[in-house]
This record gives sequence, C-alpha cells and structure tokens, in this order.
Amino acid sequence: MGTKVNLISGRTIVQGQNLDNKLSEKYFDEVATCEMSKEDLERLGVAAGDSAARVKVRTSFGEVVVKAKENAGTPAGIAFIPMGPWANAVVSGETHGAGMPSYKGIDAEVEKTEEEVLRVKELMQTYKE
Amino acid sequence: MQTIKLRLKDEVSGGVGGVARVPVEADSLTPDKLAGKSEAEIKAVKVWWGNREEKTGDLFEVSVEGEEGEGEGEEAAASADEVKVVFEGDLSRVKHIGDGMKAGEIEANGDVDMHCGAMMQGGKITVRGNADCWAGREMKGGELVIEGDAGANLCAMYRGEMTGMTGGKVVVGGNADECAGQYMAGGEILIKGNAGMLAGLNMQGGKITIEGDAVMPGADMTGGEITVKGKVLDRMPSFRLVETTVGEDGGEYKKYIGDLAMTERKAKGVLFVK
Amino acid sequence: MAEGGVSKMAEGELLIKNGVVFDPINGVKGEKKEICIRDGKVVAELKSPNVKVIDAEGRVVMPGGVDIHSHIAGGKVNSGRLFRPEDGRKGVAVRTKVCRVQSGYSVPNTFATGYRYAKMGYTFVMEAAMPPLAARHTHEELVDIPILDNAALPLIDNNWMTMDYVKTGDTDLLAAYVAWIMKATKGFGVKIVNPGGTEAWGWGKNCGLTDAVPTFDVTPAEIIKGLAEANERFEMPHSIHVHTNMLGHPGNFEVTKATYDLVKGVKTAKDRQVIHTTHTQFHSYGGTNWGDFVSKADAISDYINQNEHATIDIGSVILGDTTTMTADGPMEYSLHQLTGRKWTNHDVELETGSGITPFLYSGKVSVHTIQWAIGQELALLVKDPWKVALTTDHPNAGPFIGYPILISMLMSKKRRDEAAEEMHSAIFKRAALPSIDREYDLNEIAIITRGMTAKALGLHEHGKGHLGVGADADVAIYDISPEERDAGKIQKAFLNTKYTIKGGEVVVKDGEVVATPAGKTYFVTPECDEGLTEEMLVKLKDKFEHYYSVNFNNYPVQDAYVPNPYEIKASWSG
Amino acid sequence: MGEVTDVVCSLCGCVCDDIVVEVEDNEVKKVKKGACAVGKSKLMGHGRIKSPAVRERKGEGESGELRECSYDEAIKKAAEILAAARRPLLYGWSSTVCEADKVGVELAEEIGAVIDNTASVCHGPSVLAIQDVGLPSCTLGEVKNRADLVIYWGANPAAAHANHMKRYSFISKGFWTAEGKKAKKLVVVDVRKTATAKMADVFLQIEQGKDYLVFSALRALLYGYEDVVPDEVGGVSKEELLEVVKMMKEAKFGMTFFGMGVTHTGGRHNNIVNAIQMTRAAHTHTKFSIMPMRGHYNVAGINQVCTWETGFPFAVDLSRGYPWYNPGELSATDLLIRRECDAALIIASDPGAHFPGESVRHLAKIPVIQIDPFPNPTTEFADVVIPAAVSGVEAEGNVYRMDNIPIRLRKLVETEYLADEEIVERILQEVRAIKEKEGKEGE
Repeated sequence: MGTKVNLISGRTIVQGQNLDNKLSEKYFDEVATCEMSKEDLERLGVAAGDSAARVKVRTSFGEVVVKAKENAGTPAGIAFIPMGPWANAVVSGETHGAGMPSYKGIDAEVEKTEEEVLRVKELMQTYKE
Repeated sequence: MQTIKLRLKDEVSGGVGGVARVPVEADSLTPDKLAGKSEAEIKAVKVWWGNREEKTGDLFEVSVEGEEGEGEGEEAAASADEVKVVFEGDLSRVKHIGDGMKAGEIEANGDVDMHCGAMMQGGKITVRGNADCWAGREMKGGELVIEGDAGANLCAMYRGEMTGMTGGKVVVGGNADECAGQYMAGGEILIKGNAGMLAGLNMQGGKITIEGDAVMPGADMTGGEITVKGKVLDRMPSFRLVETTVGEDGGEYKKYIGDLAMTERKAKGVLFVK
Repeated sequence: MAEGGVSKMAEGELLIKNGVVFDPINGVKGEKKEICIRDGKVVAELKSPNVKVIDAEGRVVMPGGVDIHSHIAGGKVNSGRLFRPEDGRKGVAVRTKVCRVQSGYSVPNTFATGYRYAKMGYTFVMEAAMPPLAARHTHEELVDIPILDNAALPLIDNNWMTMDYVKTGDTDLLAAYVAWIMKATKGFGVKIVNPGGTEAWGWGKNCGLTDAVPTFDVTPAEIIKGLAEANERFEMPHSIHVHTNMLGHPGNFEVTKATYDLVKGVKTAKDRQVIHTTHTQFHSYGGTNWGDFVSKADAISDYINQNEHATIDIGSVILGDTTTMTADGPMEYSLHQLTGRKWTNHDVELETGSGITPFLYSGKVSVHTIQWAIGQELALLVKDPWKVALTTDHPNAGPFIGYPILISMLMSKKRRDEAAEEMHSAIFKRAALPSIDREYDLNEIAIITRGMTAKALGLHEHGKGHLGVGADADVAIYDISPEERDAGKIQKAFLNTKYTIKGGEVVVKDGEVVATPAGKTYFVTPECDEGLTEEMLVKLKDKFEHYYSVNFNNYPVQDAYVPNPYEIKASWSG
Repeated sequence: MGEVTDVVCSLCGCVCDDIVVEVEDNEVKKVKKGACAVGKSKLMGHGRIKSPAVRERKGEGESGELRECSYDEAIKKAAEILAAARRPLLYGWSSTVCEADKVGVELAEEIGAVIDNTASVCHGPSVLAIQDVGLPSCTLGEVKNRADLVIYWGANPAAAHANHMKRYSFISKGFWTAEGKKAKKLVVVDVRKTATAKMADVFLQIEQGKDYLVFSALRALLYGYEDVVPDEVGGVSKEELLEVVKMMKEAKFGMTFFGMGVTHTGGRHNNIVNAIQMTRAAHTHTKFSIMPMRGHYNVAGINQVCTWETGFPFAVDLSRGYPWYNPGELSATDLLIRRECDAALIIASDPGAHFPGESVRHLAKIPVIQIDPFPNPTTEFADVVIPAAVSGVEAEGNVYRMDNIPIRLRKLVETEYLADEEIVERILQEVRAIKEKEGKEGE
C-alpha cells in the first residue's frame, strides 16, 4: 500500500542545462526522479541514502516508475518530479477551459517498487501503442 | 411546425482516418437560419469542418418533417418559432450548436461540444447529455437546458470582455466546471449538482443557484446573487458575514457581502450559504 | 544609402486625367489638371504614347494623406492589442488573394492598419512615440505594415541623459545625445511626453510644468526649452513634438500656453515652427474639476492665431469605445482609477514609460461631449489651416478610421448641429462649437490632412504631401465632385477612395486593396561634431555600465530592422 | 575569431546580453563571462540532429525508422502533409527568432491552421489574466534601479533563471539601490522551501493550490478590511500576512515576479488576475509592479509577433480565413487531448517531453513534422525531422526578453544547417506550389 501525496512538477537547474540534451544520462538522472520529504520516504520503506530506490507514482491519468530522492525543502505530503516526460506520464491534461494542463496539484499514490525506470525512448514508445 | 433532423454521419464523427476528430462547426444550422428552406436547400447550407467548408448534406443525414415555413428573408426568420432542429449521432465534436440563435427550438440528443448556445438571444436549446466549455457564453436571452454536466466557463464572457451572460435562463442537471457565470450581468443559472472553482467570478448581476457544493464562489463579485445549498469549500477570505436569514425554501442561510477585495464601494455582491 | 529609394517605386508611366486637383503646397485649389507619373514620381510630361490612364472625371484628386501623429506600431500599441481580444474580434476580416488577415477596431493588427489607411487615401504615417530602448520593436511592426511610408519619433525628454545636461545647461552635449539617440533608434525627430512627469511616475508621482523632477532637480519647463534649443542645433526637418504636461486635467490650457511661451524666442534652423503640440484637444481644458469643466479651445486658438512659432494637431474625439495609450504613465493611471477598467503600465528604465487603458466616449456624458467639441473647435477657430493638423491621436481620442467623420463635421455646420442635438446639453453651455459657423472647404481639408502635415514634418522637401514635379506619386482620388456638400456622401468618399496610388502603383481601387507594396522608413541622421559626441559618450557609457539592463553595444537598432530605408541628413547649424 | 563580447544568451527569458565567449575554429570553445550554468550549457552546445530525415512506414499502422534524406525531400514531404491536412496545428515558436515566427503566421494563414506557442503551457494563463485586468509592469532595469522590495511567488529563479536576482532584482545594484541586497527585502511564496526561499527575509509556505485565497486575503488587508480576514488562509497565519502587507506598504518600490507555481496550479489564470489585482491594491499605497518570469528566451517574442499579425498572442485558429482566438479550446494541449488535429508542425519546442501523456498519445498517432537543432523525445515519433541552425549561436535574429525588451541575437559561428526562418519559408513556398497545382487541376 502506497502513500497519498499531492504531486507537483517544476524546473531544476540540471533539467534546464539539459533541455537541449534530453536523450542524455544527465537528463535521465535528474528528471526521472521523485523528490519527497524524509518522513514520506521512510513511510514508503525507502532507507536514507538508498540511491537505487525506485517508486511507482500512480494517478488517475497513468503511472510511472522513477527514482526516489530525498529533499529537505519538500514538506510531507508533497511529491516533486522535475518537468519532463516522466512527470508528464502522470499529470492531468485537463485544462478547465484555460489551455493549461494540470501540472501541479495532482492527487497521486506513491509506492516503493523494484520495476525499472523507462528510458526516454522506451517511454515514448508506449505512446505509439 | 417543422422538424429538421440532422444526424451526423458516422464517417464524420468517427474521425479522419479514425484518428483525428476534426470538429464540425454548426453555427449555420440554427432554426432562424434554416427556416423557410426546403430539404434540398438545407443540404446545400455550408458548414465548416476544419479548414474546409462542406455541404450540410455531406456531413449530416438530413430529413425534414412537417410544413416548411412560409416566405423568405424576414418573414422566414419570423417563422423560426415554428422550426425545431434535432441533432443526432455522436455530437461530441460538433461545436457552436445554437450559437447566435434567435428563435425556435434545438434538441441535441447526446453530448455536445463547445460554445453550445453561445450568444443566444431567444428560443430554447435542450441538450440530452453533457455540454463542453462555453455553453451559453455571452447569452442574452432564451432558455438553455443541459441535462448532464456543463464544462468550464458556462455562460461566461469572451476573453477580455467585461460582460458574460446578460439574460435568459440556464439549467444544468449535473455539475458545472470552473468559472460558471463569470462576469454575469443578468439572467439566471441553476446548477443542480456541484460547481467547480470560482463560480460567479466577477459577477455583476443576475442570479446563480447551486444545489450542490461550490469552491471559492463569488470571488471579485460586485453585484448579483449566489446561493449555495450544499457546502462551500474554501470560502473567500474577503467576504463579510452580515446576517442569518431564512431562504425561500425555509432553510437557514448565512448572508455574506463581497467581494471586499474589490473595495467596499464596489462590493455589492450577495452570497447565501446554507 | 541613396536618398529616395527609387528602386522601390513602380516602373512605367501613369496618367491621371480630368480630375479636380487640390494640391495646396503648390497653390492648386481645385483645378482640372493632369497628373503625370513615371517610375513612381510626378513628372512634367509623359514620353510613352501608350501610358496607363486613370480617368478621374469630375472627381477630387489630392496628394496621398500624411498623418503627423498616430500610434500604429511598437510596444504599447501591441500591448493594447494583446490585452484587448474583445477589440480584436470586432474588426476581423477574411484574407484575400492580396491581403493578409485583419483584426481589431481601435487597435487593428499591422495588416489592417496599412489597408485601412490606404483606403482612406493616406500614404505616410508618423508613429508618434518610440521608446528608444524598445525601438527595435517599433521598427519590426513598421516593416510589417503594408503600403504606408512611415517614421517614428523617439522619446527623449524623461531620459536621465537629457535631464543631466539640462541641469548643467550643456545644450551642445544635449544635442550630441539627441543626435546619438536619433541614429541609434533610426528615429525621425524629438518627441516629448509629459517631461519630468514620466520619470516621477517611476515613484508613482507626477510633475507640473515648473515642479522639480524628484532626484534630478530640473523642471519640465527647462527640459522643453533645452530640447527645443538642442533640436535647432541641427537642420532637423521637424521641430520638437510635444505632449505637454497635465494632459487631461481641467484647467490645463494655462500649462499649454505657458509651454508655447517657453520656446517663443528659440531660433529655428529651418523655416518652420519651433514647437508642434500634439492632441491639443486634451490640453485645452478650462475649469478646476470635472464638475465645472469647460472648453478653452478659444484661448489656445487665440494664442496660435497671434503667434507664428507653434503648430498643433487636434486629437479630436470619435464617439465610441477605444483604447487609450500614451507614454504619460500617471495620466493613464488616473484614467484607470476613474473608469475601473483594465490597466497596463510599462515603465522603461532611464527613459520613459507607458500606460494603456480602454475608454468609452459617450455623447450622453457631459465631459465627453465637451471633449468632442474641443477638438473640432480648435480646427475651426485656428484661422490659418497651415497651423493645424487633423488627428484623433489614434487610438486615444478614437481610431483613425474616424477621420472621414471629422472631415464631414468640419465641412458641414448642419452635420455638427444635428450631432450636437443628440448629445448631452453641456455642449451648448460649456463649449463653443454650436456657435461656430465656419465650414472647411476641400482645399482646407487637403491642407490639414497632407499639406500642413508634410510641411510641419519637413517631408515636403522629400516628395511628400504634394504633387509638384519630383514629388512621390502618392495620390488619392475620392469619388465625389468638388461641389458635394452632403456630409454623408463626403464621409463615405473619404473612407474608401476610388483610387489610392502609392509610388505610382495603384494600391486601392473602388475601395478595395489591390496591391500591397512595402513602405519606406524615413529617419534622420543629425551630423554631430565628433569631439562633442566623444565627450557625451563618456557619460552615456557610464549610464549603461551601471544602470541600464542592456549592454551599450546591443542597444542601437541594427540595419536589418530597416530594410527599406530613406535617410535624411541633418547638418549642424550651431 | 577569438574573443566575442556582448554575446546574447538564447536560453531563458532573462536574455543576458553581457556574455563573453572564446570562438576558435568555428566553434565556441569557452564561455568566459556572464552566462549562468544553464546558459553556458546552451552556448557550448549538445549533440545535434545530423541530417533531415523522413520516417519510413512499415506495413499496417506500424511506424518504422527514420531515413536520412536531403533538405529538399524533407521540406517537400512536410509541405505535402500540411497542404493535405484538414486541421493542422503549428506549435512551438518560442526558442527561435521573430523572423521565423513571422513566416510561421503566414504559413498558418496559408493552410488554415491553428497556430499556438509554448506560452499555452507556461505563461498563457498570465496572458489571459492580462486580458482581464491589464499588467502594471516595467522593464528589468527599473527593478534594478528602484526596487527595495522583491517578491517571488511560485517562482524559483535560483533554479530556473539563475542570473535573474544578480542582474535585475534582489542582488543587483542600481541608481537608488547602490547598496544592493543590504537595503532590500525579499519575500518568497512557495509550497516548497526552494533555494530561493532560503534567501528570503520572509518565506510564506502556502498550501498547494491555495494561492487564490492568499492573494484575496492580501488585497482585503491592503484595502484595510482586517476584520473580515480569517486567522489562517491557505496555510498562512494572519500575522504573517499582516507582516507582508506592512512590508508592501512601507516599500518605496515593490516588485512581484511570479512563475509557473502560480500558472500551473488550480485556478490558473485567475491566480494571476488576483496577483495583478494585489499589485493594484498595493499601488494605492506605493509604487508597485508585477512581471511574469517568462521561460523560453523568445516566448514573449512569439506572443508579440502573433499579436501584431493576427491581433491575438497564442491559440489562434485561422481555419476560416480570419483569426479566432480562444485558449482552452485552441491551445495545443486541448487540441491534442481532444484529438482534433490531423497533422502537426512542431518547431523549436518539445511537446514529447513537456505535454501531458494524453496529448503526446495523439501526437504520436498523427503525421508530425519536427524542426529543431537537437534530438529530443518528440523526435521519437516525428515523421519528418528537419535540423535547424541554433539561434543565437549559428543564426541571428530578434528576440523579446521577459520584460518585452527586444534584443538581437548574434551569430557566433558558421553552419551548414538552415535557419528556422528559411526552413519555414521553403515549406510555405512548397505549400503554395501544391495549392496552385491543385487549383489548376480543379479548374
């Protein structure tokens, strides 16, 4: 059983540095991650400093596997995924007549997983099916 | 009385190559524009489908029952009261149904796309399903009944305008999405379900009744009246409670005035919460 | 870069015959006359036997219109478009084989701007306010406006450099700065808008004519005088072009008169006015508040009639909804406070600012009615039409497509009386218009829409505003007889020409745009002493080093922004 | 070529123009001064799309691989797709120059397309808000010279606009702000304690999605209605709100910058309307301005170009031969989620990475033309891929900074790749040729 969070996405420096370099390892390492508070991670059973830990994020719009990462600035109950293909696999496209999808404030459920994180190419392949 | 049945062909609603669902824009198919026309003439009326204009008869199966109206021009328009247009088929990508309609009746059997009843001046539209965003946008008169849910910006203004709905009556059987009645200046809206965020935003006049719950209703309102019979989630922090009164239904209502964020001088809106 | 840009003109010959010509600069007042055109210019006679002929039998023929003051391109115009989609939806038109899409009423898109002006017979329009830091933007839009020749006036009055030199009294160095700005922005002349007041607006304040500008310790009066003197250091085609302080305030006519007096003794480098004050309607107000507000057009007209150094344009009101926009930031804020409508403000570092808010002029409101009267009173009370230009300060007092309405009003006392009857009764008590009998004739209309404006801008020396030999073949043929007195027919004829010819090419025929050649951009290069320039640059570079947010070397407008240039050199006159 | 000064950065809306680079052998070897980490990364370059390519279709509905081809072939194929489409979408336009954007609008007119730009998923809501209430704003130099109170709301410049505080706002020194940050106050409003928040004098940590309520409460307090505001609004105590209101009133020049923390959150454009209304309320006490933190270096520019050419800044439908504007209906994400369009041209943007999955799913199924210097997720399903020169490195042109100041990008090195402007122009010419041929055949 996972934990319920409010999912937001946004920019980071490394994500910005690799905007033109999205097929790279650097981009993958930075953007295919989910930042959460220490307390939320502990609840999921992710040990402090476990750099290989992965979580599955599930919303009513899809699910995605990303690496788990601790961020002290993120309050409990909030999950942050840098803007990019992984976050977008689970955010809502609903614009409520304003043209702007719901990139922030999505109800999500997060759980620890052993599944692998999909690479950009693999993720895009899922859209062709 | 004349009934014009327009059934959208499956090959149109099914999408170009089964993939792209290019919307049909039906603003030329209102009772006042079709009154006095024969079946052949109706089939020849031009309708926009994407970036090309097509003949109505190529997109819809057209059948006409009953007497056609008499006369041409103004006389024909006058006889629009005697015309009922019935849309059938998958209408979820038919936009602008009843846009600018002046008289007569439209019945849409199914979910309809955006701008249904926009700029409507008279007559009646019944949607037997959901209506997408901007239903009743800038509506001036007439009646719009949506049996299912309404999308965002129900009866709102066009971008940049300071006036939304000014007259007429709208009933939504289900829920309404964000910004219902934005910049509303007159007329009535009844929402039987819940209203999304910011119903009655910038409202200046008219009346909105929400039988279910509402989120942040009445923000920046300067006039008009909103009644919420269900719960108010995230009540605006800039409204002043004035009294507790008994409503028409005998229930007890808290009466607020606002929105003080617009300054006291302008805050002439009234919000009743059960 | 050659003067004239002949290569852009249509080749071949064209003869306009049997028309009744009004060409005031050449003293032609309604004579039946042939106009011969070759390679885009007016010539004495044609060579080829098989020339293209336009028979203008019985119709009115004038040089192409020259608008001295209009806001058609640049940051604030586009902010006006951007924040008014409700105005955009009003003027939409389907593209044609020659025309791009159109939108907008008070703030039309670039294409509609060109088409609509050309349909009224105009071929040159002056963009009246260009913030130097954003000059590239103004030029990007000017290039995108079809048909019209154009130019733009950079704002130089609230600039810290200007105020520094005014304070120390270094007029020569100020002239060097003016020259540099003119070149850096590819500008045409010195524009002054609420001098000092816009800088004060940086702190949310404003400035009267003799108040000290906060921190800078100079007065608006000193700025105006200083810039007038600096302008005359060169043989600039145009004088200073001034939007005086306190626009739109009851009682401001005293400020306007005091402004004229400031520069009365300044010696001009060319044979023209010392000062042009623009949209003077907004500056001819009496009273002390909106309650006792009255027209003072008579006082301003008297001054103009008695003096030779000042010219005006009227900025006359067109009733209806419009978008007001000016570099006068504090003025737009008060207007927004008054109406509660949306408001955009854009202060520009070290230089200027701008404000924009929509406005509805209603004939049922006493103040608007008086404003409506004032603009026309100015045109009718100034005796010499060579001192007054027709404008609406587009779009501030109304959109330019209202010009034909104004022309019909000026030409018909009957029409004015009928209009006044429909309006608030204040027009009979607090304005002079109903008591004025004067009616303009077509020659006078030709003066205030092309002859005077071309001369006041110095463009008559560059082929604009007249049909003499050597002039640009810019011609408007209106579908009315010179005897026509019916105001409705006059208005209709001036809205859509029978023909508009631009550089020898027919661009409008029977009210439809048939060709869309690119216009030229006119700019002035003042020739300044190198030593002065070097000295000025030390100070200027310091400003860039510490206070601008753009680097010195990235500031000047590159040649790429002016693909159809027409350069006018202005030599040092000392 | 050696050292090049006054280089203009083509990465974010800051458009820093004081960069110094070292160019040797037609290559940017080193960024010596001025650029932030993100801008430097852009100037130094990344792996490129090597060649134009078209995707070979293999059998029933199954897409094959990209096959390298000539520019001519790719451009012709692109034109064929666009000329045949009933509801084409032309999307992107923010990471290129205005000269290319102008041709883009012309192409949209020619084929009756919907033209939209990346503002619709970035500061489109801000534009909608401006259309409702206007925008009291200024240039960045005004902030630098005057501001003694800076508010970042839902914006994290430390990550997204790394030079912003140093060049223009909290840390910079100007005419009346010669002491720099010592004499300034910084307020940050966010749901997370970001790097920017750590620098703040006051950090308001608000509940996600409650921005609207907090703006309204501040307005009510600025207008003096302390009696009606509850003790806690959106996770912030009334005391904290009163403290911020006091700072706002006491400032000589206040400035609010807001980011996608506000535009992406529930309430969207109405959050911005409220932010602007708050600015107006503060303006009744002192000078106060507000500005969106525009993301791409020329997203402001495509909004400008689209506005002066069509009358409207984004989400413009030209299918009926005249402009009809309606974000929420005609924005790219809406069109894609609703499966409205049957072909798309994607230029200088990457919806594959930046659109919600539901939108990408439709994009992957229709013919897509991509024009970009760099391979990215969109390339994975594009049917025609056309490589372009990098604006600001290999091509020059005009761009608009986040405060709408126009600056010209410089060209630093020569390239074989075509500039965006030329590619779009050639597609336009090909489309015209196809239509002319069809017109003749139809006669």
